[in-house]
Amino acid sequence: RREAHRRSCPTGMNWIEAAQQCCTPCPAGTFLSKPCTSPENDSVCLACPAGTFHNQPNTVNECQACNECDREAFQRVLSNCSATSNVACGCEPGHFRVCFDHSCSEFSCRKCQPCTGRLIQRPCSEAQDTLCDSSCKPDFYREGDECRPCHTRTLDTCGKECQQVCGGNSEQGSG
Amino acid sequence: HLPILQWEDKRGLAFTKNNLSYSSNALVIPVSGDYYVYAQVTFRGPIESSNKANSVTEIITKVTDSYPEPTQLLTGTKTLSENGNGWFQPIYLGAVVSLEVGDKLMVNVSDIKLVDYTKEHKTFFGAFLL
Amino acid sequence: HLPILQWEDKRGLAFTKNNLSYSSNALVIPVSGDYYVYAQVTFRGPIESSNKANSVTEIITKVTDSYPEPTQLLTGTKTLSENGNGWFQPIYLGAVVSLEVGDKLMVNVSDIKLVDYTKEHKTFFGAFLL
Amino acid sequence: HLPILQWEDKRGLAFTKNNLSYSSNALVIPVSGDYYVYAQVTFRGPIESSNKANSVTEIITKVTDSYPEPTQLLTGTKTLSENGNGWFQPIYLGAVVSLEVGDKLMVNVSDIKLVDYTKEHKTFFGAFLL
Repeated sequence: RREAHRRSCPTGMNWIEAAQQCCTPCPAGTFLSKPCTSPENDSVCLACPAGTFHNQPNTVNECQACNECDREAFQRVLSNCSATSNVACGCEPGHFRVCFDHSCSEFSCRKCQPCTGRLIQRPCSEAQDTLCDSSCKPDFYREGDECRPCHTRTLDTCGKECQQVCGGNSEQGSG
Repeated sequence: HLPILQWEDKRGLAFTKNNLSYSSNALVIPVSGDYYVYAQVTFRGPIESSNKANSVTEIITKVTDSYPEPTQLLTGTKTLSENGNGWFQPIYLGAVVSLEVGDKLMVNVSDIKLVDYTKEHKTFFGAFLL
Repeated sequence: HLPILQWEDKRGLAFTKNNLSYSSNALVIPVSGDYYVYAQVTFRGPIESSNKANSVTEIITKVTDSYPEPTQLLTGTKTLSENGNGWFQPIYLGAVVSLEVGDKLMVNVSDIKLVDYTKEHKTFFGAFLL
Repeated sequence: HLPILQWEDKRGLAFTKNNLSYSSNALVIPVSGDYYVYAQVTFRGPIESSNKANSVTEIITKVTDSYPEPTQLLTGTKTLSENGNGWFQPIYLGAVVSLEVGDKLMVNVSDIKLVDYTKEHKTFFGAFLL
């Protein structure tokens, strides 16, 4: 019998140190419970217990722990952890991702901006914040970088621009 | 007392060996001796529901039958200067301590809502006999 | 994948002890068992050529014959709040992990240009068998 | 040279184990071998009497008969971004180093006035033979 040496397993087989054998890997979703006794027969592979997974064929004697979504930080589960895949997290409605690295494997969820008094150029999505129109909606006047409803204006707050948009005095406030 | 962290002791990278056991949030010491005890907690914020923290603290404490009060063994405490936007921050602690059989080790934190519990390689706790 | 740090293993304080060997950027495990694995990376910035980092990350990963993908063992990740002026910052990681003979350990970082590798007492990596 | 920290080695959690002894501010190595050496220093400020620090540094150094100069074994150094208001900040260091019998280990810090030595679980120093 050719002495099976470490690292000289045929492709598609893994060296098992404990058994001093080359064995066929267990399929994704399972782990190696008992190694094969010869390359011809199969290892004993058991399903990953709840809360763990393997997304690849393997000869590991335990499964990886699933991550969890950060509920405190407005994350939600996009897809639950299964025996063959880790949990996938996204942001709760009304929030968008702020990535901490290029692959965005680490991110926080920030509240979408409301665009009060403005038209929405691009709605908020998982990937990016709402894009508000730079100008105010009809019946809204600009105050600093905010858009305020005309009906809330008062004589002393209704400057030049407000008067142009909302008309002269506050009683006739339309809307 | 500060809140006590709970730990996963079976799945993934977690394991208890040479009969260190884990029960009711504590590592239980099986044999007296000097142990290297360590823990890392990754904190992250801000969190709406918790008031604005300006510091985070991690403490490894010991509860022993021979003394009614928990003893603070190791403390890592840091002010936050990230002024409002998203922040995260690990605190690692580790040292040799003399422990008696039956002693219990726990990790307390300043605010449990600020702990990033989502990934086992970011927040962990362990000990080994010298 | 994040870039992998290279290590000096011959001169000075290099750390390949108790016949841990080091090849192609990885510590190679000579015998199966539980190891205390540790690494410190000192980051510093800002660096012109790299876009403004708002966080730094250090990850100790394991590559093994028994699984086709690297496994993240320990992660230290921190936001930066030094807003523009010169900053430097160490991240230390250490814990016990179960390893098999032939397993390889590596240190990945978020941006290799931010690593201060000028002095081996500031950035180091090692392991010992329990 | 940076100031050297003094350590309490008798009471409380002091750490002189496996006949490591402590004299004139240094841990004295009783037998040659590989040691895991570690230290945490908690810094806090601002302190009136000391000029405004914009960074803190902790260095574990070795003094040996075979070499006239102290050798820097491990360094943790971090900029401060707490701009003025009260801050505190731990730095932890730990690694395996080869030591000879009689070698002395010390902890140096950038500014001794910034060290929080009030509690032994916040600032500690130790080593163990592998």
